[in-house]
Order: sequence, then C-alpha cells, then structure tokens
Amino acid sequence: MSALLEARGLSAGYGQAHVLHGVDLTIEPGQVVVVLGANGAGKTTLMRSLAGLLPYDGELRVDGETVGAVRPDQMVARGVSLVPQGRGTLTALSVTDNLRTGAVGRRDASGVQEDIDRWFTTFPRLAERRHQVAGTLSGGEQQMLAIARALMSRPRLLLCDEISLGLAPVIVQGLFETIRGINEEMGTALLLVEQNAALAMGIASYVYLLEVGRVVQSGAAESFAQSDSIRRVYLGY
Amino acid sequence: MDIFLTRLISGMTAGSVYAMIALALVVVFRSSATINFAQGEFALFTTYVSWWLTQHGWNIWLTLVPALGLGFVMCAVAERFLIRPVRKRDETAVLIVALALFTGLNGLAGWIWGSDDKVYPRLVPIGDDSFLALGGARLYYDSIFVVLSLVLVVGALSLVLNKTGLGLQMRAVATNPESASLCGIKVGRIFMISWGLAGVIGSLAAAILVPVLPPGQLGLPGMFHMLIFGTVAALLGGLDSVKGAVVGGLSLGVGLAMINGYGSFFGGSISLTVALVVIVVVLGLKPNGLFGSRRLERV
Amino acid sequence: MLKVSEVVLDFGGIRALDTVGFTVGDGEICGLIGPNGAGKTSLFNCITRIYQPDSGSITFDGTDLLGLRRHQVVRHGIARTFQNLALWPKLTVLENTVLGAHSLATPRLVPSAVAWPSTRAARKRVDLRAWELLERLDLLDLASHPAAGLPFGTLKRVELARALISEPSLLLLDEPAGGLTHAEVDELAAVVQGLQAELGFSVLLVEHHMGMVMSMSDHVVAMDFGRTIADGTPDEVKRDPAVVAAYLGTAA
Amino acid sequence: MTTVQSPTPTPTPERPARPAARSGPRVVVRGSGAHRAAQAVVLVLLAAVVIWGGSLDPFGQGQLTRAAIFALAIMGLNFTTGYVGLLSVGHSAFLGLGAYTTGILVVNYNQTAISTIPWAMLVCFLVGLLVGIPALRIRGLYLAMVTLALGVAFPEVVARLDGLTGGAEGMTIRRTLLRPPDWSGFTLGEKDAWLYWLTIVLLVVTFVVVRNVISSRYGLAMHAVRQDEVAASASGINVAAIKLVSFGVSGAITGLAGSLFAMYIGSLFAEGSFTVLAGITLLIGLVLGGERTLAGPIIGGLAVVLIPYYTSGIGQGQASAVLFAVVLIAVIFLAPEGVAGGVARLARRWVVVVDKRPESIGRGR
Repeated sequence: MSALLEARGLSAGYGQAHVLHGVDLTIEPGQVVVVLGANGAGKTTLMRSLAGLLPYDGELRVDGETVGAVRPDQMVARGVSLVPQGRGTLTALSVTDNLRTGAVGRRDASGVQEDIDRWFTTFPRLAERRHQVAGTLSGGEQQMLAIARALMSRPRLLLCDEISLGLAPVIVQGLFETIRGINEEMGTALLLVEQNAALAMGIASYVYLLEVGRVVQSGAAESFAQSDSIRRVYLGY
Repeated sequence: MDIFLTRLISGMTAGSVYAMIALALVVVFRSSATINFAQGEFALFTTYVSWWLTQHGWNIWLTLVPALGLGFVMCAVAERFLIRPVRKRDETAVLIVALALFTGLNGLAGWIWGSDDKVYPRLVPIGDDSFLALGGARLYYDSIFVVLSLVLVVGALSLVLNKTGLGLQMRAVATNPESASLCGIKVGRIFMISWGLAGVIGSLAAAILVPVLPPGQLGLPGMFHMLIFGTVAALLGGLDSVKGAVVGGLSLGVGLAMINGYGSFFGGSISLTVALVVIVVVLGLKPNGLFGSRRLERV
Repeated sequence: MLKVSEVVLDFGGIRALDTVGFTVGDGEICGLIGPNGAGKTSLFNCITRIYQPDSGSITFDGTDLLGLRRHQVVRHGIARTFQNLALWPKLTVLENTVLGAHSLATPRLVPSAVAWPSTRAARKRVDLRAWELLERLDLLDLASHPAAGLPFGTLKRVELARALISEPSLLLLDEPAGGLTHAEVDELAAVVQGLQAELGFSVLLVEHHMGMVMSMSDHVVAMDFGRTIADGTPDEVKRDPAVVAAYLGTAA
Repeated sequence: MTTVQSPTPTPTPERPARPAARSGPRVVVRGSGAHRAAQAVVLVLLAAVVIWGGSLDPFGQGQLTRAAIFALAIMGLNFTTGYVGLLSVGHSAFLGLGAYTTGILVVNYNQTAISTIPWAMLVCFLVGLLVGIPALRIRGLYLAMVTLALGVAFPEVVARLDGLTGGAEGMTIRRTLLRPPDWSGFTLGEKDAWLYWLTIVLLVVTFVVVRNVISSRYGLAMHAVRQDEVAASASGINVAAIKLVSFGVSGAITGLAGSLFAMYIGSLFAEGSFTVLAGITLLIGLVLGGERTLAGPIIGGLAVVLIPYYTSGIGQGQASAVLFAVVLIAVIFLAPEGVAGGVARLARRWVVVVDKRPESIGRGR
C-alpha cells in the first residue's frame, strides 16, 4: 500500500529567496508527523508547497499517484488541507459561513450540517459566536475556527502550520488535545510544523528535522526525544 | 420646489445608471482587485449588437438576451486569457491590457458598424403624457424604469451573494483569495464568473442608459464618460462595497444635478471636474472610500 | 542608550505589546528572546516608526523616537534588518548596500542631474565603503548579482551590509541567523562581534538561535505575550522558569 | 585582476569562487575600454539617424519632430510612472499645460516662443508637485484614478477659462509668432527645420539629465521607493519627498514637450490634443517602449506617432485602433518589459555589464 503523501526532492522558494533545497518526506495514512526546525529553515515554505500554494520543483505523490503543478483546491480535493500560519480565516465572513466555505467541495448538504454541528460541539466558543464576523474573534478562537474550517472538507491529511503561534499555553494545550482526538477518532493524518517542540513530540510518531531547507535528520519520535538535536535547535547547546 | 423635484428626479435617474456601472466595477474589484477600465466598452459593444439585432427586426427586449449573454462571455474570456496571465506581474500590466481592450473594442465597434451615431430604441416607449405629475414636476415612466432596474439588479446581486453557494464562494474570494483556495474554492473560476456577471450588469446598464442620458443616441465615444462617472461612484462608496456603489452612484447623480442646476458659477461643462475633485478629496481623507474595508499595513 | 518604557501596542483588539520596558546601554549587545508572536518584531517596528504605539515612550540618547518619521530614525543612528527581508530584489547586491548610506550622504536631485563633481566623489566614497563591507561579509562575488534569487541566508548578510554602511550607533537585528547553517551562524556571530568591537555600536538582537544569543549578549530580555518576562545576564535568563516554560511549553 | 560572478537568474551557490564561465555571457566591466567603445558605437549610430532626419523632406521631418516631442513627453512620464512606480494616466494634462503656457505667453503676452519654455516647465513642475500630494497616501489603481481625474478635468478647465485660452474655440498661434530667433540663423521659412533641431537638442539634453539622475544614488533611491517603501524609509530615504519631487520633475519634462508641441502644431484645441486619451497614448507608448529604460521613451514616441500613421490606411481607420490594441497586448505578453527591455534581456544572453571593483578590494584572495 502506498503512502498517503510523499515528497521527493522538493525545492521551492518565494519572493526574494530560495528556501527549500530538495526535501524528502513521507506520511502514512493516520500517522502524526512533526517537522522541527529553526526559524528560516523552510518549514512554512514546505507546508505551502505541499498545500499547492507555491510552485515547486521535484516530485509530489498522493496515494502513490504523481501530482503535477497543483492548485490548493486540487489538493483539498485529494484530501490534503492546510491550516495556514497566522490563521487565515475569512475575516469578513461569519463563523458559520467560514465553516460552510470549508465544505464547498462537498455535495452532501446534510453531512455538511452534521459536521458544522459537530465542530460547534467540539468548540463551544465558536458555537456561541456563530453569527459573529470572524475578524472580531480572539486569536485562540480564530485558530479553532481555522482548524474546524480545514476539517470541514473531511481531509485525510491535515497540515498544521504553527497552530500554537501567539496563543496562551492553556489554549495551546487544549488545541493539541483536540487535534490528537481528531487523529484518533477519524484517522486523519497530521503534519505539524511547530515551534513548541515538546508539545508536538508528545503526539507525534515520526519527526523530521529541517535545517536551511534540507532534512538533516529524521526518525521515530521516541528516539528523537532523547537526542541532542532538539536541544541544539531550540537551546543552541 | 417643482424645479427642485425635477432636478432630484433627473439626478436619481442618472445616479441609478452610475450606480449600476459602479456595481459592475465593484463585482470585478471584489474578486480580482482590479478596476476594469474596459467595462464601458464591453457594454458599448454589446449594446451595438443589441441595436444591430433590432435593425434585423428583433424586439428590443428580446435582443437583450444575446446582448447580456455576450457581455458575460466576453468579460469572462477576457479575464481568463488576457487579464489573469498578467495579474501576478503588476498593476500597470493589468491597466494596459484593460486600456488595450478599451481602444480595441471601441475600434472594433466602429469598424463593424461605422462611426455615425445610431438611434437606439427605448426599452420603455414614452409619449407626451407618459408621466406622473408630482406637484408640478414630471416623473416620466422611463425614470421609474431606470430606478426600478437598479433596485432589481441590487436585489438580485444581494440574493446571489448572500443566499447561494456561488455567492458564498464569491464573498470568500473577496475576503482573501488565498484562504478561499485553501477551502477548496476554484478561485480562477470565481474570477471568471465575477467578470462575466459584471459584464451582464454593465451591458444592462448601457442598454438602459443610452436612450435616457444625453446625447440619447448610441455613439462610439458615449461610454467613456459613463465609465468615469461609474468609477467615481464606485470610488466614493469604496471599491469593494455593493452598498457603497449604490450610495455613491445616487449621491453623485443627485449632487451633479444640483450643482448643474443651482451652481451657476460652475456651469454645466465642468461638472465632471467637480465630481473628480470630490473624489480626490474623499480618497485623501479616506483612501478606501466611504464604505470600503480597511486594510492594515503590515511588514 | 536606548530606553523603552511602558510601551503598549494594540492591533484591532489584540494586544501585541503590553507595557514593555528595558534599556540597551552604549556599546552593549542585548538579546531579545521569546516565542514567535511574543511581540519582538512589533517592538522593532515601533522603534523604527513603522508602528505607532498606543502609549509608552521610546528614547534614544535622549531623543524621543516616537516624534520622528520613519526615514529620520536611521539619521539618529539606528539601523535595522528585517525578519523576512526587505531588500530591493531587482537591484544588485552592491546597489542594495549603497542605498543604506542614504542617510549619511543624502543625494540631491539637481547636483545628481548635472553630475556635479561632489556627487561623483560622494558616490565613489560610498561605493568604496560598500565594497569593503561586501568583502567583510564575504559577498564580493555577488556584488553585481540582483538580490532576487539568492539564498535566504545570503540575503540576510546583504541586509546586514546595508545596515552597517549607515554607521549606526545602534543596530537592530531581527533574526539574522534565520536560514543559516550552524557553521554559518558561528561565522556570522564572529563577524558581528568583530565589527561591534571595532566600530563600537550597540546591538539589539532578536534571535531564536539560543547559542548565538547567549554567547553574544551582555544581557538578555525575554518576552512573552507582549510583556517582558525576564531581564538579566544570559545565565540568569536561561535558568528562569518563566523562560523555560515559554520556550518548551507546559509539557516540558 | 577582476573576477566576477555573472548575474544569471539561476540559483547561485553560496560562494562560487570561480571566474566567469567561458560558455556564459561575456562579462564587460562598467567603464572599461570595451564598454566605452560599445557606447561610442551607439552614439555614432544615433547621430547618423539625427543627421539623416535633418535632410528629410518637410513631411518626414515633421513626423520625426512629432515623434521626438512624444518621446520627451513619455520620458517625463517614465520619470515618475516608470522609475518611482506612480501610475499616471493623466499626463496629457501636463502636455496641455505646457502647450497652453507657451500659447498664452506668445499670443497674449507677446513673448518669443523659445523664452516660454522655462515658464512652461516651471508651471508644470509646480502643478506636478500639487498632483503628487495625493500620491503620498494613494497608490496603484487608486492613484491611476486620481491622475485620470486630472486628465479628464484639463480640457474642461481650459474650456471654462475661455478668456485666456480661447475656450472650446481653441487658440491659434500665428506662424509669424513662431519665427526662429535671429541668433539661430534659421529664417521664418525654415521654421520646421528649426523646430526639428530645437526638439532634438532638448531631447538629447533631457536624455542626459535623466540618465545622470537615474544612474546616481538619487536614482537608486527612486528605484528603492518603487520596490519597497518600508525598506526605503528604514534606510533613511524620505519617501514622500522622492514621490513629490519625481512627480514635479515628470510634469516639467512633459510640460517641455507640451511647449514644443504648441510650436509644432500652432493651434491648440484642448478637446482635440489634450484629452485623457492622449494621456492613455503616452502610457501605452511608455509600456510599448519599455518602462524604466532610457531608450524606451524614444521607441515609444516613434511607435505612438508612426504606428497609427502607417496603419490608418487599413480598413476604415477604425481598424487601426484594433490593430494597435492587438500589438499592445502582444507586447505585454511577449515582451513584458517593452521593446527596449526585451532587447536588453536578449542582449544579456551575450553580454553582461558588471560594476568595477575598486583596486583595494579583494587583494587578500
């Protein structure tokens, strides 16, 4: 059986600079994978390429099938959904409309409504604010909304780019418990880019360490936790 | 009082037309953050088609079907094949392509149908007594028709935007194209549809305005000033706001009618300049117009 | 001496900076650390007048920075680099560097138009200084290359050259090590320390690379959620429980 | 010796300590003998064209004069729209303002034509500064709209001020008022030849001035403002001042063209020559020729004068507008940087020019 998502020799860059230099990465169905790396290592660039937002060189396979130049909507159709860094909610739309927008690719109206209710149950704070415009939500609420919206397409792989960014520890804790639950209940694979390494490693089974646009080390999460790599990246000694 | 009413009515009539053109511009701007400078010339072309069909015995109302359809197709195709490939490059490139379409379509209409003015039939025939007397002022039926058309277009547009799946996607793209694409929306298709819709609204506006506004005939240079009035209206209201386009269009129409009527100092010939000065002032104070959404500058 | 006190910055209801305060002494290297979103870059943007704080004061050698306009900040001796690069992609590395000297020798239109000798002399002087800095930062071979398309880490060095050519008395570095390998980080730290010893400027350094911050800094300020959570020597800050929690999360 | 990295667009390794590859483009150092020689060849060729133009029949020479005037006007537009990125659709107003300043001074105040040129430039410079003010807050297409307003307003204002400008009737400058000055050696009968040479000289002078500015650090600052305002201000560049002044200078140069245009055409109709359509023509000429290039405005001036002339015979005249549009779109798609930019890009495949490294640099390597 082929991997859910597989990248071979992925290179990309944008704006003024080349950032990724040939990254190899594999995600199996239902697996939780974390990508660690210092700022500027290319984590966000990697996520954006995988989501179809950035043109790339190299090969990208979903379910063993090579995808060429892709757009984000095509990746969503293949079951890969991104929660972008900095939330990326549709700020002018209401909370409910944000969730409905997340399901535009789906044809089952009743299933969509079920899912909306489901995420409102998971995130009661969103339910309270369902008619509010997303731009007026707090940072943590927007992050919940971004996750729920990405899940509305029923992805098989959820790409989470720094979902803990700028959030208080207690909220981050809650978010991680939620996505771990989603992974366990629905079998949604997760690819996490996270500066909060300890937290991410707590739920991941496999780790990639990115340095200056290259994978310098990868392996099972348990072996990583003891290695010096984390210490080196995050504490510098 | 009668004179005031008369001026108010003519201002509302003209304003409704400006508002409609402004709406077309707003629909385009909301999706692709561009001002379509060729919007007026697209409408001019489809109105020529409509005129040409009436010359072949078609009923004027019936000609609107192919004319509006053509408006949709032309604008959608232009977006896909001429505008989108250069959008990423810079604003100048988009502007130049729009200006090329502007000259090209105008020339094409002249090439096919000649540069003499055409008598374009009224959608609502009017005679000497086709008006309601309003305390001495005359409210002609075609004025009512123009205002009603605006109400209808705004109603339909709001319905589409707020009550349909397509509208949800259009609003999502207007808010943030990248986030919208991450939701699985085919952003390119929404661009095309938005441009097409704008083409329909513009074509309809042109068919309505030609007999009503001076010079009352269909001529090659006619749409350019209308486009400028429409743009002024759209800018006044904020380029991304439907409500703004309507308020902007109506206040521009009424304001100009009053200036032309009462402001003898300015005189008729300079009304466009006055309108544009107002715009520069408004943009200086509120760079995003009266109802436009604010954008934060970030580094 | 840079003095930041009680600075508050709100962003549409979200408080990016919440009564931040610290000082950077003359000739001192001050590290500023904290997780992403803690408000470090926002603070830089307040100092360089890109953002207007809602309250608080920022002074430099007695000058109230909040009374200046953006382009005047560098004239008072404060130069910066940007986290996500703010170079001119179509200009060459040399031209990017030369532009940094704008505040030192401001070119005037009319003398430039007639190619007045003093203009040419100033150009020659600035060019020479730019070449020297490019040599110092190992960018000589790329001088005529447009900035667009160079690796991230290289462009960070170009930004450093552009900041240094203005002969700053305070250098604000926003993640200078981003996109560098570990060997390059050490090299960069050595270059910055060398230049600092030679030219005597102070440095405010935002960096996630703890090795670099801790080895270079005279004192370290830690931020989280827009607040100063620790301020002291590298060793003190490293052991501060609040800092450990902010960096490693509550799970650690 | 100097070894230099060739600026190819491919990703460059961190430290390519290698001499310029032999198979790549030839590297020429700025200011070296080869560079100077190439410049000299271009200069000689241009001089030959100008002298040939001087010997043409009156009609051909008139067309060249017209093209040179438009080249000047586009050069003015390039100064702010090209280099600083302030999009202007309404530069027709500066063309008209310059023309009417000359017309009014000559007809109403009895000045000699050539003495009105500084006044035309001054008036346009001041109006340019004024128009530059909105550019401080507004950018892109919004700014295009403000300048469009300027272009639309100009003919209306001229029509309004009929005491001064002749209003909608227009203003005629009698041929005798445009007599070449005595010191020039040209007679009244040689007025057209005089205007040709006057235009060419002013074009050359303006070209040199613009080139000086653009290649100076002031010019670099203009580039910097266009590409990244935040970075520019962080480097101490007064973004507002650059924008205002560039708009003023741009207006002055286009006003100079307008002044010459008044002498060339002799009768001024605001509704004819100076509508916003003329402003659009200037912008089109700039894009066709190549924004941010020195040669672009000259190519653009030739294009907007000669293409419509040679294509007007096709179809019923309206077809030339269609053809013009097609050419324009083709240029946008095939040569995004315009003709001059496209040629330069092609040339970079063979030759690249690099900066000269000072003697004292890189010795230790």
